[in-house]
Amino acid sequence: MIDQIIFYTLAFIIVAMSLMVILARNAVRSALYLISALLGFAALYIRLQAELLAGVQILVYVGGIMVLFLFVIMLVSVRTMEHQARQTRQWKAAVVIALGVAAELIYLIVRGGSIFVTKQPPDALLTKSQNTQVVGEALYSTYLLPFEIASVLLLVAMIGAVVLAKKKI
Amino acid sequence: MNILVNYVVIPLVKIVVIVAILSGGIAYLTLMERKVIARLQHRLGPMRVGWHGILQPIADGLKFIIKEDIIPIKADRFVFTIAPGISLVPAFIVFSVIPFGPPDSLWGTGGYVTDVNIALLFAVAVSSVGVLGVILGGWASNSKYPLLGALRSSAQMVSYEVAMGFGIIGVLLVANSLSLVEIVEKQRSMGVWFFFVQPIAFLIYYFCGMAETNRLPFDLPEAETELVGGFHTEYSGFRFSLFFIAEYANMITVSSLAVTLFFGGWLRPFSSVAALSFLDIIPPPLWFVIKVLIFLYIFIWVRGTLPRFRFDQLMRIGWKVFLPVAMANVMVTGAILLKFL
Amino acid sequence: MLVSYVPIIIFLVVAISLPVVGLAAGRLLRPFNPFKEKLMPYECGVDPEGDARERYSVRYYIIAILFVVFDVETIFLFPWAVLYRKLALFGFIEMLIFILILMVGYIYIWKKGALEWV
Amino acid sequence: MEHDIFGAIDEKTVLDANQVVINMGPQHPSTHGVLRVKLTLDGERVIDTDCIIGYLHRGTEKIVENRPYAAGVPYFDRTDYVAAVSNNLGYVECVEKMLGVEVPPRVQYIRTMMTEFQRIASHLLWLGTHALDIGAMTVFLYAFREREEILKLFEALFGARLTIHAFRIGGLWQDLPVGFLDACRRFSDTIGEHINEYEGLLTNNRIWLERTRDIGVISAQDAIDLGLTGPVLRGSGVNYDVRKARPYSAYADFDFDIPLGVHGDTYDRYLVRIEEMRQSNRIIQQCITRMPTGPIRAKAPRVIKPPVGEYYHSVEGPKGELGYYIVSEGKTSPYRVRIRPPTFINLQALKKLVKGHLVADVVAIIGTLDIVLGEIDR
Repeated sequence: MIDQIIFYTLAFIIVAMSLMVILARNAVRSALYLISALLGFAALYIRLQAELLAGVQILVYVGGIMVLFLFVIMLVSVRTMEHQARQTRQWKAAVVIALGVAAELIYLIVRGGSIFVTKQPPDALLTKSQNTQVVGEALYSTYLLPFEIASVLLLVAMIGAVVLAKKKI
Repeated sequence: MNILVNYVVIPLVKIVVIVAILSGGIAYLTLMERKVIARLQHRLGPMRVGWHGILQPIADGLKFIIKEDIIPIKADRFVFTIAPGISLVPAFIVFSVIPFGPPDSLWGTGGYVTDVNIALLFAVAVSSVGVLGVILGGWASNSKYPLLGALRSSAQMVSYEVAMGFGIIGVLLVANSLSLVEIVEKQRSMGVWFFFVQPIAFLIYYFCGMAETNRLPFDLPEAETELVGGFHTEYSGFRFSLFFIAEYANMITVSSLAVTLFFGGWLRPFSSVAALSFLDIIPPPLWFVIKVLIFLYIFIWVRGTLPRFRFDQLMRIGWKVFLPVAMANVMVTGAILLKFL
Repeated sequence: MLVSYVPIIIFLVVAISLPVVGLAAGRLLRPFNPFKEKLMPYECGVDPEGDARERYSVRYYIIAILFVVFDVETIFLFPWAVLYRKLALFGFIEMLIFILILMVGYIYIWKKGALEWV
Repeated sequence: MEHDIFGAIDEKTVLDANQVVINMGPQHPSTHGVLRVKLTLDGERVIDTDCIIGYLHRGTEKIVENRPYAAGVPYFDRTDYVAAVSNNLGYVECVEKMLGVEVPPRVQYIRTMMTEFQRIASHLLWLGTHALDIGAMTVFLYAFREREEILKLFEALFGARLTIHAFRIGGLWQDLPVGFLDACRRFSDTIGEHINEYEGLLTNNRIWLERTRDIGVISAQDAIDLGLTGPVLRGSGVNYDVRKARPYSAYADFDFDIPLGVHGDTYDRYLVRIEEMRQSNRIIQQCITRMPTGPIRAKAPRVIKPPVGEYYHSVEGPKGELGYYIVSEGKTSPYRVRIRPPTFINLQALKKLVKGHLVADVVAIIGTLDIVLGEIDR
């Protein structure tokens, strides 16, 4: 019962904040709403007992990527964006995609939980101070290759940033 | 019912006490800073309000509240209003995971508000949110000096956060836990403070901490002789005081984490030596406070001694000195630990 | 344990209420007397020239991207360090490869001068 | 219609920052008064500077032209208001030169000694504010502690601390008070240690070196071309000091060295000024030991009416060559008075020195020029 209340409260906050992100006219305010939505996700992760993920969410998304976003907003000068028309030519494509997603969601809601495979998390996850270890074990044994590939991805990001940002340096 | 008492009522009492101590501590930290710096400079410091200026922080606080609160006409009022809050709130809630005493202290409720699994990650993550307040505050002012200051300080804070994170990994390799309580317990069971195991990690952590909190010699964001006041130039009255409180709260956070990670938290010196058990007269939370005070003193001492870096030099130190050293420290520690496994 | 996060929520509420209460209480006490000159942005006593929200140096953006990259790298190190005793040599080599790959990028950006604030 | 945010802007400007014009001053903590510098910035790099002066203009020269000669002295307390004694010396000696009056040796020694005290005081103020601009706040208070001692000496002899009306045409207001030379000796014995103390905090400090070395470099030739004088010139290695080049007052009697820099950067100028304080102290010590006795006033006419002509006399002020150009028509007040203010001319170098440096360096460079706006704006 309490579980459900927590979930629906968080879900409401996340959805509301996400809506505000796209409705706010000012890019910095959008960023603010996005921060709130991301924090809501972190709380959701904690509810799912994925504590490490919650910490990572705050550290990387709220403390890292949002800083990047704000820098970018300052870099491209907000004023030019505020005065732009909201509808662009892409609106037809956007409607099609939105309808597709909506159809998918409605289908899932109608069919209900039965189509999802639900599993109780392993006991190790639930006991105290095990979450990090479990994630670590999975990451550094089962998912070793993706982990190493992640480093290549980060490498590309690093080099790409420098190449994109300034060709002459 | 038991859960309600254990996880709501008792923590609430502790939170109120901690917030009260913290607020008072921050107020008196400003007095301590002024007094210590005055000593370093052969002056007396505040002397007028109360005996040796003992009531000065209260007078300052009152002044903040009754000062006019000016919002510049071109500012974004909404963002301008909440930015100091974004700075302040993370600085405070970090203290919910910092252990001030052993788990059996305070009548068995534990010398901390809560002991979560990922306490260290939580502390690092939450303090990384504070930088948003700085950027938003500078941006919302819509004025050149604050904006320059905000960009500078956020670039500085994120740069040093990286090296700081790597410094902490060194400790984690030894401690093998993200729980701050367990990290301290580990130092007790190993009989040695992690400072002696990880001195380089400590130095990196502490210097980065100075940079994170915008203190001299890394106080460029607020460099009053260059950027007037940095990101909070346009702030006045109570809103300004929120930024100010956040900075001092962060100083205390950095010192507290330094003590917890490297100097045995609430443990007395040489906790494994029975011959020194008379030191137990001082209760663990007090040991914690004493250690934190020492680090706060060093913060102030450094401020009274050194000039400040220039921005490019500061970034160079962060990225080209601290970061590689911290990375090397992690790998070397890992290699050495292999011998002991 | 989930319930151990409840105190953090309580702390959050208390921490948010502090500035809110302070600001609200201050509103009753502080004067309010704005006029045009007082509300102008500060620019050393002269009228500001142009707008503050110009575009600023791209370097800040590079720093932010590098920060995110290294931040993610640290995140990978957290569970690794916690689990290090179990992973032992295997873990060490694993992380060595991981860090060496990133080192390539680090040396690249160093050589390219992206860490230099020119 | 496309609405790509980069649409209308070509690639170069998307990625490069706009040039931002930012005002530093007149109300800025480290422009040393009311100097206004308009900086054009690319990011944090300074592309161009523009000095706007005149916020403190009072028309001192014009006022003095409408006063009797003797009444002009106090107005020159207020040009370089942190080095009033040097200003007074220049003006008083210029008028004495016009009248052809020779002042007694005791007067010359006292004047020399007090001027050197003033040089130390002015350099201390420079050191304190310069260090404060770069963030070393303790040096500021240390320097002011010693400056305070000098101001106490001034108060004992002249009756005031800052705007002191130090000298009279033809002599002094009063002789040295009882015990004054002992007080001078006490100060002179300790100042060396104090200077070591400042140097201990700064000279070999890594951060200080990083902040001052190779910052604001000016070559000897450029310095001469711009007409720079004082420590700013000597920091570039040009040996020009009015005290040696055209000795005035009693300077010919004393042994002292002129410290010279090599690189012409902020650090060298710092070293030059620090060493100048030591040399000034040497002069003071020689003054104290060789202080002659005798009258403190020359026979000067009661009503000062210098003969018709143009006169120029310059002294080495703490900040450079301080010259007075006075035209007399044989009346009780001068026809034209013009000061050659060292900092006004030294400030010209700012544009050249700052170009290509960062915002933080602007502050260090303004500090190293040791400007006083009272003198620049007059």
